[in-house]
Amino acid sequence: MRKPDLDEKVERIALMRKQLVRVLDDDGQAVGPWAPGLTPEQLVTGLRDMMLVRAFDARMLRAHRQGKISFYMQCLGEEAIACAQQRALRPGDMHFPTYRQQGLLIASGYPLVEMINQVLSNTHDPLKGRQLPVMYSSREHGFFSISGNLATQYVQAVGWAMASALRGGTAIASAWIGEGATSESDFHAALVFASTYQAPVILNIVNNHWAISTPEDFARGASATFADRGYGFSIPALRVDGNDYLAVYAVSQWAAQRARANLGPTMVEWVTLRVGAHSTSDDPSGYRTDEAARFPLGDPVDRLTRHLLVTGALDDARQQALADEVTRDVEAAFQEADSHGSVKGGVVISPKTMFDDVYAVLPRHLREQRDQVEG
Amino acid sequence: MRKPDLDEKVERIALMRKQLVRVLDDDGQAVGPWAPGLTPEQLVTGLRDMMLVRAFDARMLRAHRQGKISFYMQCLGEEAIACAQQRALRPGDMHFPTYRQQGLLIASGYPLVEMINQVLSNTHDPLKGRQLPVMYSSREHGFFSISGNLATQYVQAVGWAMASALRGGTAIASAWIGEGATSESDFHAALVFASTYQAPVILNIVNNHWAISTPEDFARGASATFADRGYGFSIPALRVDGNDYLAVYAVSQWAAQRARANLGPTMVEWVTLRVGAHSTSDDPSGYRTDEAARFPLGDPVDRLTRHLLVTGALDDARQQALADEVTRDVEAAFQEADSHGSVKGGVVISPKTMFDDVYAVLPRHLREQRDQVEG
Amino acid sequence: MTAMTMIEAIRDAHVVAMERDDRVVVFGEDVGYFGGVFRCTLGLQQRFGAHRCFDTPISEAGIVGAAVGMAAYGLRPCVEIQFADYMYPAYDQIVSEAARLRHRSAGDFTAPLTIRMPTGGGIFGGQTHSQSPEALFTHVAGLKTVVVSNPYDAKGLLLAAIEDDDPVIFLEPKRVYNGPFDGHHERPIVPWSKHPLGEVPEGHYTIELGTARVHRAGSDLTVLTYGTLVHVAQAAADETGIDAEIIDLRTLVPLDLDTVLASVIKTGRCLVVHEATLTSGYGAELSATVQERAFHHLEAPITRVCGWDTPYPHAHEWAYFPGPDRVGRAMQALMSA
Amino acid sequence: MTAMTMIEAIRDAHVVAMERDDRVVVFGEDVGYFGGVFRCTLGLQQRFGAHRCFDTPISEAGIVGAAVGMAAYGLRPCVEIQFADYMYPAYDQIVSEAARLRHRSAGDFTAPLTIRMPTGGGIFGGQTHSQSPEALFTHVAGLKTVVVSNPYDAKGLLLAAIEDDDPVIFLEPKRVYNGPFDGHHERPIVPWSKHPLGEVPEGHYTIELGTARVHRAGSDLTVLTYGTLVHVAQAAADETGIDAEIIDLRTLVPLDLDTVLASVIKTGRCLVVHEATLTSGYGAELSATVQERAFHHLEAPITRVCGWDTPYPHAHEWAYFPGPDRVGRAMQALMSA
Ligand SMILES: Cc1ncc(C[n+]2csc(CCOP(=O)(O)OP(=O)(O)O)c2C)c(N)n1
Ligand SMILES: Cc1ncc(C[n+]2csc(CCOP(=O)(O)OP(=O)(O)O)c2C)c(N)n1
Ligand SMILES: [Mg+2]
Ligand SMILES: [Mg+2]
Repeated sequence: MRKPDLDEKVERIALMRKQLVRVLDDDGQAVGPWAPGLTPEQLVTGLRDMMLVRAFDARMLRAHRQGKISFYMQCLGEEAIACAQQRALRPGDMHFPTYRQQGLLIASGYPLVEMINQVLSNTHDPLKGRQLPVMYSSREHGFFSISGNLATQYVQAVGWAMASALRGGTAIASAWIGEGATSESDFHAALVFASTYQAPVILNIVNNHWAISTPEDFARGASATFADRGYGFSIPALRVDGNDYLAVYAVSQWAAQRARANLGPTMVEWVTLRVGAHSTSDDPSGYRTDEAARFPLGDPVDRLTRHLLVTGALDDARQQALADEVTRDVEAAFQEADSHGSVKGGVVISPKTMFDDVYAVLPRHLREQRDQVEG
Repeated sequence: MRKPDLDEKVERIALMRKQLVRVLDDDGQAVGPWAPGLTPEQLVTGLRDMMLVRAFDARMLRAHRQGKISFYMQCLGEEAIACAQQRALRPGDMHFPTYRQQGLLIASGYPLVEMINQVLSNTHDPLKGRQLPVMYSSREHGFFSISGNLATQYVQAVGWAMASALRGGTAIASAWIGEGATSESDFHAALVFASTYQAPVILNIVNNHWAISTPEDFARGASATFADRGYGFSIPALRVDGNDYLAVYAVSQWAAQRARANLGPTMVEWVTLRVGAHSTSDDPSGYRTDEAARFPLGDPVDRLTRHLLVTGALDDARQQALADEVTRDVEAAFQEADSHGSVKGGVVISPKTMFDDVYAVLPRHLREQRDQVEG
Repeated sequence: MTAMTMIEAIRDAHVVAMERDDRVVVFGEDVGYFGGVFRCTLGLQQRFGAHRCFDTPISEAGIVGAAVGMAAYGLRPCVEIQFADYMYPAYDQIVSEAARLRHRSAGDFTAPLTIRMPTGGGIFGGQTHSQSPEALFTHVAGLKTVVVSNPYDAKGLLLAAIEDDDPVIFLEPKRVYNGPFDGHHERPIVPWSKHPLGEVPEGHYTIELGTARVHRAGSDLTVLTYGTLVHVAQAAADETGIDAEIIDLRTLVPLDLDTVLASVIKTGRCLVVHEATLTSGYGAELSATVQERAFHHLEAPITRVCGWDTPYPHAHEWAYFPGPDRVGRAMQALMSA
Repeated sequence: MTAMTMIEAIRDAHVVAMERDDRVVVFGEDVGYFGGVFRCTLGLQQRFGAHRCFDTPISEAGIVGAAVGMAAYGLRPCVEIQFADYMYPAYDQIVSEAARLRHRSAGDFTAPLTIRMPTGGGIFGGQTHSQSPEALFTHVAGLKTVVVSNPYDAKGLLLAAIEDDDPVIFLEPKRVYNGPFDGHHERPIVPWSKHPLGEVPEGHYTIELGTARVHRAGSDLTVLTYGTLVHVAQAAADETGIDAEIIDLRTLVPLDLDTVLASVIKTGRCLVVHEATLTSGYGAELSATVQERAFHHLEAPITRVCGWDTPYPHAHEWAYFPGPDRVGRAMQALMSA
C-alpha cells in the first residue's frame, strides 16, 4: 500500500483506513513503500524485544499457576505493536498505555526485576503494593501510570501532547486503547481535543478483536473499521497489520514524524488478535472457540524470525541463543524479585505506607489513621 | 442535490455530508429531487407555525424586559428546523430536544398558555415551578423533559428508539443537540449505541455556529462538517440548509422513513445561525459582530413566505391576517397565563409541592422536611 | 427453599422478574452471551432471547443513558455496571437524569430502572475493583440505594428494586457472593449452603425497600452496618463476647429509622461500620442522624469503623479492610467509654 | 489594598499566578476570548496569549482529562467548569485520575491542578445552575476541597490552590460574587466595596489550605459553615441576638479540626449549616466528627440546617435556601435544647 507524504491531505489518506498497511509478505520478504529500512541489528533487537515479552508473560503465567501471584494479563500475539512503536519513538516521548502494553516497558529497557517486583507487590515494588499486578508506572521510561478505568488515559495523552506543544517541546505523546474501550466517552473527548488543538499525539487503537467476552462488533457498530472513527474527525487514520513488526515500526515512525513536524494527530488501528485469555481471571472457553490457530495475520514473532532467516540476518544458532538468553534473563529477574517477598507470601512493605502519597504532605486525619495501623 | 434511496449504502451517501441539501432557490422556487411536494395548505400551516414561534419568542423577550420573567431563550432564525421536523414526523414519535426547540411543541399544537405558565412558574405551571423557564416537558406531545445538562438526552433518545424497536413498535425517536454540545461525551455514547443496535432514531445536530461565545470551530475541530461525525460511525449523514422549510421537511421525512423501515439511524447537520443572544443572560456584543444581516442562508420565515407568494399560495392580505392571528393568539395566551401569577410576582403553588415527585411515594425523611416548610 | 449462592439468588431474581413482566430488559458489558463476569446473568439471553438480555459496548454512560430512555418509553431496564469502580462515566446520567426525571417533569416522565454493581474489596482487586461508592448515591435525592448481604435478601430486594417505580442503585458486595465472609481471610470460606440466609424460596417474593433487618439481637450496643460488614460485625461480637445488636440496614435511602432508633435507644451505644472511606461516607450520615434523634440516650460517642481515607491498596488489603479485630476493638472501646 | 468583588479578586489571583509562574495555564468553556460567563477570566487571553488562556470544546471530561495530562507533563492547569452542576461528566477524571495519580504511581506522576466551579443557588437558576456538590468531593481521598465566601479569601486561597501540589477543587458560591449576600433576598444587595473582606491586597499572598477563619467570635454556640451561608449565619446571629461563634471553614478537606473543636468545646453547642442537600452532605461529616471528639462537651445535639433532599427548585428557591429565618430558628432551638 502506498505511503503518503507527511502533510498529505486527510481526504487523500481516507481510503487507507479501510485497507491494511503491510510490509512483510507471505514469503517473509519486506516489500512496498512502507518498508522501514531497519538494519539487521535493529531487527534482531526487535525480535529479541518480542521474545523477551513473550518469555516474560509465560513466566508470569507460570508464577500464577504456582500461586505466587493473584492476577496477570498477557499480551500473547500482540507483542509487535508495543515493541516496535517503542523503538520507533524517542526517549522523552510519553506513552499512555493500557494493561496490555508491557512491550513498551520491556523494549525501553525498563528492568524486568522492577516489573516483577510490582507484579509480586513485594518489599521492592516501586508502586509500594498499591496497584494490581501489571499496572506499572515509569515516568523515566516514558510510561504513564496505568489506570484501571478504561480510556481515561486517552484524553490525558492529548493533554500531555498539548502541554508539550504549548511549551515548545519536541516530545510527543502516544495514546493507547483497546478496540472495546473506544466505546468509552473519554475516547471521544480525546478525539475532539486532538482534532481541535491539532495535538502532537499518536492515537493507537489495538484491535485484538475481543473485549473480555465481547467481540469487536459491539464497539465498532456499523463501521467497517475502527480507523473510521478518526476519519470522522479529519484525523488521518490508518489500518495496519499489527502482527507485522516492520509495518508497526514504519507507521509509528511516520505518525511520530507528523506529530513532531506539527502536522497534528494520527490515528492507527492495529489489527491483531488476543490469543490468550483476557486475564488470569478469565476463561475464554465460555465464549469463543480457539481462533488463534486460524488467525490470518499469523504470529508476529514467527513472522519477524522468518524474515530474518530469509534475509540471512539470523541463523538457527543465533535464534536459539536469543531464546536461551531471554529465558535466562527472565528467570534471573524472577529469582531476584522473588527474594524480596510477595503479597501472596505475606512479605510486603509496611502497611503504614498506604497513607503516603494520598497527598504531597500527610494531613492530620491521615496521620491519625496511620497511627491506628500496626506494622 | 440528489436524493438517495432509503436503503442506499452509506458510502454512496458519504459525500453529501460535505454538501448542502437545499430545496428553495434564490427566486423562491422549490427545485430538485428533495422538493417534498407539500400542499399549499401544508405550507401555509408551516409558515404559520414559524410565525407563531417567532411571535411567541418576541412576546417572551418583551416579558423579560418588563421584568415579568427572569430568563428566556429564543430560537430566532432557527424556526424552520423544529417546526418542519415536527410536521414531518408522526404523533407517538418522541423528540428529545434541547432548550432551542420550542418549535416542536408549538407545531405540535401544545397550548401556548401551558408554555407560558411554565415560563412564568405560576400556579398553573405544569412543571410546578421546578424548572427554569423554557425547560418544558410533554409526553403527550412527544416532547421529552428538557435537561439543563447538555447532551444527556442524545443517548436517551437512542435508548428510547431501541425500546420501541425491541417492543416491535413503529414509533421513532428524534435526538436534538447543538453543534457545541456534540463535544460532550454522551454524544459519543449515542453514536456508538445507534450504530451498534441500528436504532430507529434521527440524530439532529443544529449547527447555529455558536455555543454561547464559542464559535463552532472548537467543537468541529479539523473536520469540514459536523456530519462527518456520523460518517465515522457509518451512520448516513446529511448536511442540510436549516433555514429552508422544504429541505428540512423533506430530509426529516426521509430520515423518519428510513428509521421506520428498520434501516437504522440517520444523522442530519442543520446549518443555520443563532441570530439572537444565547439567552437573556448573554450579551453577544462582547464576542461577535452582527452577523445576522449578512448570513447567506437568509431568514426561514421570509424564504417560505417568498415561496408562497411566488407560487400564489399566499397573498399580502392572507399574510397580514396570519401575522395578526399569531400576535393575537400569543397575546391571549399571555394574558391568560399571566392571570395565574408568576414567580416574579410571588404567586406560585405551595412550596410544599417541591417534595412531591422526588420519589413515586413520599418517604419519611421528605415528609418530615415538608412539615418544616410553611405554605 | 433451595440453597443458593448470592450469585444464584440474583440470577434467579432476574429469571422471576423477566418471566412475570416482559418489560424487564437486562444488559451491560459481557452480560448477554457470556452471562456476566460474575455470572449473575448466566443463561438469561439463552432463555429469554437477545432482545431481553444483551451485551453492550463498553460505555457505562451509554448503558445508563440508554436505560433512562428505555425506562421513559415504558420498559423496566435492569442493568449491570461491571464493577462499581466503573460507574463514574455513568454518574451524570444517574445523578442528573435518572434521579431527577420524575421531579423535573412533574411525573410526566419517570425512570424506573435498576442499576446493579458489585462493590467492596477483599478479593485483591486493587483500587479499581474494590470501591464502595454508596455515599455518592445517598447524597442524591431521587435515588434509592440498596446494599445486600446475603442470598435471601438479595433475591427479595432485587425483585423489589426492579418492580419499584424509582431508580434503584443495587450494590452487591462481591466478597459475599459465595459465602458469608466474616473478615477472617486466613480461614477457609464458608459456603452459603451452610448458612440459613442461603436458603432461598422459589418463585416470587419481595422485601420492601426501606426496611432494615435485625441480624443479631443484643443489648450491649448497636451496630449499624450493611453488606459484607454485617458478617464481620457478627464475628466481632462472637469473638469479644459483647452482646451487640447488629442491624443490617439493607436500604440506605430510604432509611429504616424506626428500627435504628429503637435499637440505639435500647442499647445507648452505637457503632457504625462500613468498608467505604471514612470521610463523608454514609456512616457520617448515620452518626449525624442518630445523634440528632437519640442524643439523650447516648452513653458514649457514636464511633465509626470504616475504610481509611486512601485508595483501596492492593497489597495492604487486610490492613485497609475493617476486619473483626478492628471492629471488635471498637466494640470494646465503646463498652468502656 | 483595593476594593474588589469576588470576581475581580479571582481574576486578580489568576493574573498574579500567571505572571509568577509560566506553567500556569487557564482554560474552560467560554473562558478565553470572552473571559468566562461570570467574567472571572476576563482579559487573561488578551494579556497572556491564547497559549496560556484558551477556550475549549464543551466537554468537561475533556477539560479535566487534558488538564491531568498537562499537569503530569509539568504544567499547573487552573480550569473552570462553567457551573458545578456540569462537573459530572468530568467526575471520573477527577475521582479516578486526578485524585489518585500520585498515590497509584507512588509519586512518579502527580496532578497539581485546580478545578474552579461556581456553586450554589439564589439566582433563580433552577436545578442545574444551583448545586453545591462539595460532599461528592470530600468523600474522595486525594482531593482538597475549598469553598470561598469573600474576595480576600478567594484571592489568597486561589493562589494557594494553584501553587498546591495536589488537585484542589475550588468552589465559588456565585451568590456572593458581587456582595456578602445574607439571605435577605428581598433587600437590596450590599456590594463588596462596603465590606472589609472586599479589601484585597495587591500582588501575591496566600491563605494556607486547611485553615479555618473565625468569622465572628461568640460564646453561645458554634456555627460551622462555609460559602454564602457564612453571611446568612451572621445575619441570623445579629437578628436573634444570639452570640454565635461563626466559623468559616474555607477548606473542607483537610479540615481545620483544632479551630472547630476549640470553639465547640468552648460553647458546648454546635450548629452545622450548608446549602447542599442534607442527607450525606458534608454537614453529616462535620456532625459525626465533632460528636466523636467533643461528645462530653456537648450540651445539646448537633443540629444541621441544610438544603432539603430535593432538586433545587426554581420557583421555590427561597423555601429551599436555608435563609436567616431558618438558621435563626435553629439557633434559638439549640439554645433552649
Ligand atoms: C470504565 C471501565 N469499564 C469497564 C472495565 C472492565 N474491563 C476491563 S478490561 C475490559 C475489556 C477491554 O477490552 P479492550 O478495550 O478491547 O482491550 P483488550 O482487553 O482487548 O486489550 C473491560 C470491560 C474497566 N476496567 N473500566
Ligand atoms: C454539561 C454542560 N456543560 C455546560 C453547560 C453550559 N451551557 C449551556 S448552553 C451552552 C452552549 C451550547 O451550545 P450549542 O450546543 O451549540 O447549542 P446552542 O445554544 O447554540 O443552541 C453551554 C456551554 C451545560 N448546560 N451543560
Ligand atoms: Mg480488545
Ligand atoms: Mg450552537
